[in-house]
Amino acid sequence: MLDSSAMVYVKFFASLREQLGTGELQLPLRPGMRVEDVWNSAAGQPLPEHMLMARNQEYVQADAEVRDGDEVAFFPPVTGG
Amino acid sequence: MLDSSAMVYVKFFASLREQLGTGELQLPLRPGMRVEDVWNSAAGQPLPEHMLMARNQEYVQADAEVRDGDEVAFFPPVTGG
Amino acid sequence: MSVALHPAPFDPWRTLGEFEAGGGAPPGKFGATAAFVGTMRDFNEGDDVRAMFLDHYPGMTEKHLEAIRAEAMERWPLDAALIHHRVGNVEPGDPIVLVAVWSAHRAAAFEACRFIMEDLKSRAPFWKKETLVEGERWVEKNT
Amino acid sequence: MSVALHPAPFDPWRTLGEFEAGGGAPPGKFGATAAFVGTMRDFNEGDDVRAMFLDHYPGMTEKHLEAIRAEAMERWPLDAALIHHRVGNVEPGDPIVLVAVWSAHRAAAFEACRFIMEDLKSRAPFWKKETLVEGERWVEKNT
Repeated sequence: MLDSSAMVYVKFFASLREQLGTGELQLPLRPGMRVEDVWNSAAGQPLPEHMLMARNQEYVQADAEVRDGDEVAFFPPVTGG
Repeated sequence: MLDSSAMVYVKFFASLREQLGTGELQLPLRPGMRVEDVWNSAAGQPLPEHMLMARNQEYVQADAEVRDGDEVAFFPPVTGG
Repeated sequence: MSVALHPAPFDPWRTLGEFEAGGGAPPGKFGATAAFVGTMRDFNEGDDVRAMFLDHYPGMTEKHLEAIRAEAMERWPLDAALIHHRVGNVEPGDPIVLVAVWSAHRAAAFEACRFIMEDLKSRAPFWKKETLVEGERWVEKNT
Repeated sequence: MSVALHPAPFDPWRTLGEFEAGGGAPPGKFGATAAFVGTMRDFNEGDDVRAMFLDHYPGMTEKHLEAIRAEAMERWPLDAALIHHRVGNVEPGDPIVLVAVWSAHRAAAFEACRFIMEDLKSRAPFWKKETLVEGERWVEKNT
């Protein structure tokens, strides 16, 4: 049974934000959901190999689990400094 | 025949200057003189192995030739920076 | 401030002077300070660059810089370390990043400063969007 | 001034600001600046150090610093390089040496800065005489 209140907060940055036309969205959390699943629900395109991912502002891999209220972010390779 | 006007200008720095009690002296140039000979004439003690040498403000080895008017300097290992 | 993001232009050398004057590093204790400043150039990848927008991930970017700083403080015997970085609109000639570390001796200072810069370049969540003579582009990846 | 000896205390960070403001490095061209400052500590080889006299060889010291700078400018693609060093009486907390280099990218900047410092430490004609709590001593050799 879907816990209707359980949510995942998704963020996109830089060129990805521009491509997807949005920087933020929310979606319901499904049991056993992983970061990769969040991408598939939110982005509607296959997860590019170079894409970086973070959960609650820390780098994670695509198979990292997602829990209620987590902030999951996706962004291209960084180019700071 | 000694060229009476041919001179060598000798300088000592740092702890060596203190040990020898002088920072500068002149001595007559002898034909075929080398830096090592200048030391022997000026310092009156054997040339310590770690001693550094310069001729006209550029590093040289003990066997470097010395010509009229040259400035020959002797100093301990450097400790700058 | 050991870690700071600057939305407006900042002067890295004055920042270091003020950091030291404010007691950021223990006078008489540190003997070596290594600093690096990255400055925006008016040329990149063969094109003239007129301006740049520096995007970042509010929250994660700061956390990441603090984490790199903490790791450097742990791996080397540092007295202090500082990371400042621009965000927002940047002009050619504007400093973008300042990294500085203080330690007793130069080897640790040089190595820690380089470590922070390399990590920052490869993992700190920043993205550059360049405005060229014609059009804009996101910088693909760091060298 | 790319190479300078300072008989009186100097502020390295202000020196860099003034060097850049005076056009010492080409704005918009350089992207990386690496700087190193060596500062006198109040402790050395297990003893408290109260003061220090920095001896040098007028003429040769300047020549040597200029030669190191020229060699660095030749070996790396640098836009500018600067070496400033104290001479005479120095107090704990006083900066002793400032080395800074400007280049397009960080690898050259870091490497050239380190090269200049290592050569300066091992060959530039300077000698330190420390005043301890009791007595004085010449520093034997550099680490």
